[in-house]
Amino acid sequence: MHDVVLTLLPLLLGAFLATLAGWTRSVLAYPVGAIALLTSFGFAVKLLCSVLAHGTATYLLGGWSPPWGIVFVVDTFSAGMLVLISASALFTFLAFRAEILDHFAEKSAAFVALFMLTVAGHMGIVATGDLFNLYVLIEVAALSGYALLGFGTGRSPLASLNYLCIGSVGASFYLLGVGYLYMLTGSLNMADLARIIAASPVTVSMHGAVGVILLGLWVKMALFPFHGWLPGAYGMTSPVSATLMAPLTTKVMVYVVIRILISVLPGASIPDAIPAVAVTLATAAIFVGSVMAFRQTDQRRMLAYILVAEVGYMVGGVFIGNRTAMTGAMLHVFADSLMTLTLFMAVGSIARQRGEMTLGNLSGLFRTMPFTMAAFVLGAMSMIGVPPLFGFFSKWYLLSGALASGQYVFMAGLLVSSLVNVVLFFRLFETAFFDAPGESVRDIEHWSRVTPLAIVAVLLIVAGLSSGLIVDRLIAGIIPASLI
Amino acid sequence: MYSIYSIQPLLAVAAPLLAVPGIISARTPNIREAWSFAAALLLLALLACMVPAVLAGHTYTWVLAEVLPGAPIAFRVDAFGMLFALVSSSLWVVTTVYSIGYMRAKNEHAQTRFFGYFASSIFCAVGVAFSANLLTMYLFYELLSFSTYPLVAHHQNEESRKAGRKYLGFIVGTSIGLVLPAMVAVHHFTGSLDFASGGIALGAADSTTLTVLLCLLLFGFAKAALMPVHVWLPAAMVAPTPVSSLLHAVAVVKVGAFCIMRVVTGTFGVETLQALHLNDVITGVAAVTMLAASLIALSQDGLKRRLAYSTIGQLSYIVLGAGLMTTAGLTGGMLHISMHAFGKITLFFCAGAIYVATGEKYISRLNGIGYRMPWTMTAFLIGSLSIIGIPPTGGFLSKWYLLNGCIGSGQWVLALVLLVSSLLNAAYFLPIVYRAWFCAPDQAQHSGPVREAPLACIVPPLITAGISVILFFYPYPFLNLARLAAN
Amino acid sequence: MEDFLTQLTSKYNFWAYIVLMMIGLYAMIAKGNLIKKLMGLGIFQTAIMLFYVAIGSKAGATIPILLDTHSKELIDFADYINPLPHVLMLTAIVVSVATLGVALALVQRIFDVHGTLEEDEILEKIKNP
Amino acid sequence: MKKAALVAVLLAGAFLILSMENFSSWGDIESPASRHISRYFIEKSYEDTHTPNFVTAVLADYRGFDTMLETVVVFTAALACFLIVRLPSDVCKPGLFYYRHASTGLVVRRRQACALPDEGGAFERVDSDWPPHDVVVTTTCRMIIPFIQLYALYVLAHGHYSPGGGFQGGVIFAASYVLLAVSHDLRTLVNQLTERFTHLLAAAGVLVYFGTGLLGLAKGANFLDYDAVADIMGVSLASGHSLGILFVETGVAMTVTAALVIIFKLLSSRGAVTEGL
Repeated sequence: MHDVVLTLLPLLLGAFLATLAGWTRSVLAYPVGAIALLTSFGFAVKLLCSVLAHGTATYLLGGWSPPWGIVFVVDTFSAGMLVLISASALFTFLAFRAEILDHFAEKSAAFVALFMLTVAGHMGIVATGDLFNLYVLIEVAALSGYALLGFGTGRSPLASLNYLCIGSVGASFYLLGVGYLYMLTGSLNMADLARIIAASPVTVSMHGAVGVILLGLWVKMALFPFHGWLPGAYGMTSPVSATLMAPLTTKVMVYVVIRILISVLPGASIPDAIPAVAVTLATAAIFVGSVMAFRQTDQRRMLAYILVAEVGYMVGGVFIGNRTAMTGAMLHVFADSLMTLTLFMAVGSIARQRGEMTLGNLSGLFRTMPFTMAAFVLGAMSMIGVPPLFGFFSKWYLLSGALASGQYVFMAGLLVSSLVNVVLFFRLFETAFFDAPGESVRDIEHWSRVTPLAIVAVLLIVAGLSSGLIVDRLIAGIIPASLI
Repeated sequence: MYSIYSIQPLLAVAAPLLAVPGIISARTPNIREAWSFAAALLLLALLACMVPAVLAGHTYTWVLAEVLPGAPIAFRVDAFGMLFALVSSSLWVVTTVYSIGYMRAKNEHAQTRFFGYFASSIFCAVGVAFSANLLTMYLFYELLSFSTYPLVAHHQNEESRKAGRKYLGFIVGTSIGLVLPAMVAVHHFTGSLDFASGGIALGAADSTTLTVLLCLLLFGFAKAALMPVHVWLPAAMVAPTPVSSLLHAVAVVKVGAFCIMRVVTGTFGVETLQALHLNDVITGVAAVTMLAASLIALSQDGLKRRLAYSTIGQLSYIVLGAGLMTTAGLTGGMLHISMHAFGKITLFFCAGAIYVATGEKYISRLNGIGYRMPWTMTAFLIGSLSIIGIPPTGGFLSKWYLLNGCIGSGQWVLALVLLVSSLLNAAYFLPIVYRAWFCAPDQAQHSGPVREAPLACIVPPLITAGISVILFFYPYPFLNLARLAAN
Repeated sequence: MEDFLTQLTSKYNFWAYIVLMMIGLYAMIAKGNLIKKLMGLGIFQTAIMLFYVAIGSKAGATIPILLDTHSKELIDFADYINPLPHVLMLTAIVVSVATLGVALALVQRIFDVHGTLEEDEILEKIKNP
Repeated sequence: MKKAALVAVLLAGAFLILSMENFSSWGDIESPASRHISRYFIEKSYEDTHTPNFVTAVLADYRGFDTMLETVVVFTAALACFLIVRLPSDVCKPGLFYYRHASTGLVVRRRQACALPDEGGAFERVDSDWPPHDVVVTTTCRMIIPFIQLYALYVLAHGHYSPGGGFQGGVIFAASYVLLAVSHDLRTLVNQLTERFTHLLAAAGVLVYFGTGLLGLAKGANFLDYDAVADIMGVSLASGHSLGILFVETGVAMTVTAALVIIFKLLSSRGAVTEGL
């Protein structure tokens, strides 16, 4: 019964206890974090099972029923997201144990606490059924994220400040839009809002509210042309922060857009301009992301630009406006998180051995780190869209949906970006395959890093093969019947 | 005629993959190669179990996962797939023997990787053969592209890096850029990708769309090396010879031709294509490729490059068979998969044997080599005859059926093209034989006593050459399968 | 025109917030100094708070604290201004303060690393170190 | 750049002005925002929580989860500043530092400071670039500070009946410490509130809030349901909610005080904490 909130509470408790531990018994901070993540993951899985068995779970925080109190509403899609987020955080936390303890040294307790908080924030965003609570959770996730991303080498504070400014503006626009909706309806609860909006006449201000909310979320999710912060923020920071944030932030924001479209505005008539603008921006994001990724020498920045293109995939799918494309976007939220996690984890392991991630620095990796590279190849293949990896199937739905709606440019964008990904990744693989490793290279592959990475990489195949199941059980029931 | 739901197809597909962990973990080279043999024999045994039922007209099916609506990952063993799987797997055994001889004689590096990826390539080829729908076929097709990349780039030098780039660029570029959207469109129009669904109904899409789709699929399966997407094949010849012989004469390229044939018969359907006269597109492209490739082959001095262009030409025979849309034509096309496989692999084996024994790669330097390597060059002669289509070799039979198909459907031009192409085949193969036997050796190392390549490099070409001859007299397993499939 | 004037006069609170917000946004985009950017962010966020608080206003109502706790009469909601926007903005204010704190911390680090807070100078230094 | 910014801003402004069309007028009682849930809060919250201040009731009870997260945000900000600017303890701070030997009066000069010498020991830090403390200022502040803190506690405790509450009280409390640092110096503040203590206090504050919420879970109710408080304390439901609000407000005040002091110490000393201003 309390499973919904119990996915979140261990993380918050973990953050507080890790801070306490940091100033008393600092060796305890890491185990506390690991236990918190593990507990949260356990409850998330339990929640997913119970949601699959009994349908949407609702939790009244403080015992106040909506619309007066705050509720958590977890349907199958959000339960899946919760499992995904907690799992990816857990794997990151386990795989980067050495970094967290060495690199952050005496700050490791604070780092662990912020790690828990950002995960809790993202999970809360997924679970909440209240628009204003969503804003607070966005800020919890973002604020801890700024700190995690800002702690790094020379340029990371600037990149993080840039992210902070843009992210705050995005969140503020979202807040403004929520204010608009509140003023027009008098409610903040998603289900209540949906009821009122469906019953009230369509007005200009309502369109304005939808526009402002979406604008804010687009800014937050780094949709072109608001993507400026992303490559810097993920490309400069410590590998562990990048690995934690990259699979979560943009995907969770896409989740929020989907949630708002299907839970708050299903009956509302969204002005035609918005989907048109969104698909155009999404297509532009795909092209710009691919081209910019091409021009990067640093492989982490390259991955970050691929993320920009991936955001385009998802936004395009959401706004194309048919069931198939929406399915594709929702599936891609899962797929993209998983493959981003694989790639960033692998790159993090490599960066620890090799330092700078320029192409020239990656020679002979296939020989020195075969397992890490095998996982990296799987992640890359998924990004390219090779069956039976997960990335192929979401791309399939997106292509199919785009074709059904006649969005040929978007379709071309998807294909071009796949092809560009082939070039990008094989450029890296060529270096790692053909060039002999330098004399001084002493790469170490430790089982504690390889195991989580291997699990995630294998998950890409497993999830790909069960994508039919995922669509049936988690996604199909969520998309409103009005969307054909 | 019934369908047997059984896990056997999956087991057969997975059999080569089973060898991979063994190959990687083996302590000594002998144990490693034993794994390859074990997997190959297991695969053959599994296929043999299914052959009787398939010959009786039944099919085996197995669904692995329901991934997309109307397009699960599923396997189906029918006559055509069985034919291709039999060819690939039986030649895998022979090639493994040959690889052992070749790789050890040349003292190649990274042999474990080589055998590992070799096994996984066969896995993909069998997977393509047993695919029940376009999606499954695409899956294995893509995996095949990526698992042959390390083989093409085996030498890890600048030349193989360039070849690898070209290879991937063409193969993956076309499969993602052309096949994927075409597949999505087919799924959009028909709601299914299954080969047995009878193809796209005539009214589902207008003829322009169908033409575009056909072209996308025709050129998208670039492994079939239709012009102008054939460029990768000559480039891929930098790979070690066992790779060229099994993959770039049999498994990989025939996967391309196989896919085109499947798509033509299964996805579009003969009726639809004939009604829209789209078969002319197929035969046209095939005829042009056939002649052009043969002409280019004439001018090649590199032995393997000449063989590669010959392969490009011969693959078009198969595509031509698909485009003829008659029973005889289809039979011929399918039969050509096996006949050409045995003939061409013999030639590649011989080229490799020559390279191992003498280090020669160019035709102009092969004068009088027949005296030094009589066994090899005998096998080479038989292989050439089979490719040209002169009895008593298997190549004659497939060409006979193709010619019958042309004449039967009144396509006299195509019949003429076939004959001219065969003449050209003779024109680029017989000079090599002539040089080998009738020119005085101008290289010192070619004269003197008989000094052949190691035994493991000699026996395989002799075996395949022998089979080429036997197939002329006893073509029944393949012929029956092809006939069954064509009907 | 009349229509426009009514718009202007009856909803002047919204005009005010929009103007303030745009000032903040302009400062964030156009100013090169990082501190000024943060000031712009502050103005921007404050404008939104103004907007919210303005939603809560009611003509003739008093602050949202119950005047007489012992009265048995039904409380008339028209007597007190809307408490909810105030609640929400208390949260938003705290969030913006916290954001500002983190931002200032980042600015300090940036100054330590680059020695300046002018964005163009920093970019110049990154390009030609 | 500036022109582009102007255009973007004007466009955004025009968009916002256009979307104003259906907004309620200033002070409109009948606006949707003033009815629906807001009306419920005004009419029912005293009954539910025995808290005359509607804002406090909604903040800490109906939307108590928001407020907990808000406290978490403050806590996060403190941790974030710590992570970003705190210098590692083994990094020495460059500059000129003077230390006076207490018994002899000799002054020692050092070019950099790694850690503060023990204040209770033989050496005392002498500020070189800081004017001598003004007796008037220090004395006045020393006298005022307790009253400020008392007032902070009042604001905290009286949040049920008048504008105030945990955040406001916490901020005032923190301000008293800032005044201490400004009137004396940072070291005086650090001696009063060590880094360790402030961090523990911040975590303890959120834990108090969190623990109040957990009481609900422990009693089988929902998280943050103050019915459990009433149950444990043996009072009526509404009084229990009132008490629950007081508990969580106390937690908020602790965290806010600690977090603001942490941030102030870090920012004013550029991460060294021991030295600064």
